[in-house]
Amino acid sequence: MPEYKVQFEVFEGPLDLLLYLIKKEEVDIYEVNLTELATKFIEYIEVMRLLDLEIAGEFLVMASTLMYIKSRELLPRDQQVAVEEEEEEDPRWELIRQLVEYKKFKDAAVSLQTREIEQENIFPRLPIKPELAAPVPVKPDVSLFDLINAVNAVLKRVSKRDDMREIFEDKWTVSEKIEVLVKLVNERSNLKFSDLFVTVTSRSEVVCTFLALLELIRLKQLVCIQSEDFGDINITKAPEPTAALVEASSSTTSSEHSAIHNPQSAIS
Amino acid sequence: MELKFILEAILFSAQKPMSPKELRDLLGEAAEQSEEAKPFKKVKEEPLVAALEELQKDHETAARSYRLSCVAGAWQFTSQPEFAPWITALVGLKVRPPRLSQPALETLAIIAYRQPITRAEVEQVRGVTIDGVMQTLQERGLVEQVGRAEVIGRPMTYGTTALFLEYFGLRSLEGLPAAEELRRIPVTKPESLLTADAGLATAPPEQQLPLADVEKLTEQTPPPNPA
Amino acid sequence: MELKFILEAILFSAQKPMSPKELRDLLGEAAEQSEEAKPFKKVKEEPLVAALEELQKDHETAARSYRLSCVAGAWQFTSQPEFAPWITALVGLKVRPPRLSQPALETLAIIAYRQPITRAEVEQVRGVTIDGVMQTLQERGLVEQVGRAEVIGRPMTYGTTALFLEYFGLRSLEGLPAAEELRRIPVTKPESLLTADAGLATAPPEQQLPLADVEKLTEQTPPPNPA
Repeated sequence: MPEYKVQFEVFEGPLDLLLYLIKKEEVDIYEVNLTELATKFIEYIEVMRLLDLEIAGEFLVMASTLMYIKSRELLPRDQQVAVEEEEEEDPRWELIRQLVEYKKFKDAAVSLQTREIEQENIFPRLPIKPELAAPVPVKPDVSLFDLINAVNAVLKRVSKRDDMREIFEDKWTVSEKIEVLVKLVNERSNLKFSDLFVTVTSRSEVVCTFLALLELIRLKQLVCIQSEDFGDINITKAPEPTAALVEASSSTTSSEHSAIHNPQSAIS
Repeated sequence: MELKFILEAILFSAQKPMSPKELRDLLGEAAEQSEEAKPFKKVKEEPLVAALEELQKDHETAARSYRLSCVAGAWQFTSQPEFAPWITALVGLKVRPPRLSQPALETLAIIAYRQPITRAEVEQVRGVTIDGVMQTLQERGLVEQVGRAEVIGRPMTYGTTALFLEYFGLRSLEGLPAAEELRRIPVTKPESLLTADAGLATAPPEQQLPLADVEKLTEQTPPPNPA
Repeated sequence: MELKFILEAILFSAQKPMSPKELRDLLGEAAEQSEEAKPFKKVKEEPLVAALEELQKDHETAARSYRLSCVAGAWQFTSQPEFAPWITALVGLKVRPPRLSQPALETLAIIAYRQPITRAEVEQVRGVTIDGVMQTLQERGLVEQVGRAEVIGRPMTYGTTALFLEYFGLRSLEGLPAAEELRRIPVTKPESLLTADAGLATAPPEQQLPLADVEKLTEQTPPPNPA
């Protein structure tokens, strides 16, 4: 029985076997000598039978068709014509048409198989699920780095004029500066970051002022808003004691660094 | 901003293939959420598909390690097959059902090009019965019943599914190789066949074959269903 | 086949950013699984990074809707920010893990600019205790212990992690906005802290802040441990 399986896999049916025989002869299907083809096909069937292989019904049907064609071919020419006129279709042409058609689908099956194998090696891009920074409606509240940059600028300015004074003991504390800032904001309701440093005299005062500012932001007393990149920072009283700033600060983090993060880079 | 780059950015980030309809819906949604997206609120299907096709050509020309493919009408970025060894090392082997057998592929090809087609018509082209194969193809979701033929007995007709296109990475049935030519060859009606030369018919083999091993035959290939 | 295209294919399909080391490991793994991948079995770090940089330039020149970026030493394809409106619509606005609080950010900034730094030194600059904040930062993987300071008690020193760079989209610490002065602000040794200006000390905030909502503050930053 194993041989049978092998046979059956090689030839998917009588048409397949016929195509194989034609291919072996290296002739075009249209030019094939059907009498010869019939002889070979029947020989093949006989071999299968001798080997006691199971022969699918379709092969036997084809064998009888081929024998019919062969017998017609063997008739004298005048009788042949008569037979042909009787019938609607020449069985030879019918067979050739069928072979040509089958051959085309067999080729199409091969190209499908090529695609099937190729598909095994094609991988769809499954992107890292993009994660977005919260949408930025107008301009974001000032980011930490903006503050650092800003204080840096002031520090630089101050350092030019207070090199000498720096050695003296600092007369300011952060808590004193906090009081000053709260007072200033209450008076003016809208304060510019640069305003804070107009009157400062030492670098340590700048540091205290800055730390005081950070502290007040942290306490949600103040909000810093920068309306344009590198523009001056406006300091205002926090609108609502708590909730507002939590929301506001959530959009400051890194909006200018990356609009789109991937989840792996985010923190959970 | 150019439409094709917007589409590219979307497809680049999408977690699944996107159809033109889904893309249009997305453009509309983005326009409602964002001022910048407004100009692309109402893009018609035609220019959208044209932009996608231009994008596909762009990437084809760039000849990089990936391409933009359209499978079953939906667009996505896919890797070029030659880089499979590395991507396999990265993500593991692609999970796919076993490859189709030769008979299954031939049957599938005939159905794909000639759909809707009855089982008898397929058998006529292949010259063998196809019961087992048809069952496999239906079980794997590559082929489905699509209707009934307007002939005696009103036999079922079959066609290929969207999964068929996906499985073979085809954009549409138009994308089949030599589609035009293979569709053109007419399939002779099975009933005309039965009245013609019996040798080519697809009637149950028992009725036709005066041969010894009919028993064995029926074990292997069950007689076609009367349906 | 060119190395850079292989790397491109890998990065294009990767589910996470890949470091040069990971890429080299992957090339080695692929070479063991596949004959085709053998020629790239042992690629040295240097040509690999050179290929990645060339790739990055390629994509920069191509000026498409995505780019190859290197963040915290790991490479990945990311979409260009101007397409955010559509990508937002695509993924739906996903809730990000909670943002860092202002105190956490400040602490993080101080650590970033001054690392390695002890907790007491951070507290000195910030003027408040940072226990809760430090824990959050460590839990979120932004800050880690990096060693011990050579002072009495040998306290732990802290520094930022690779994830910190990733979170802020920085390639390295050099990419931090220049804040030379912040780096230069003197930090007094922790010992002196307790005796120095109360304003900079780590005394309970109640003592420092004559503000209305001290209650709220104490909820946020618990008083420092006596240890």
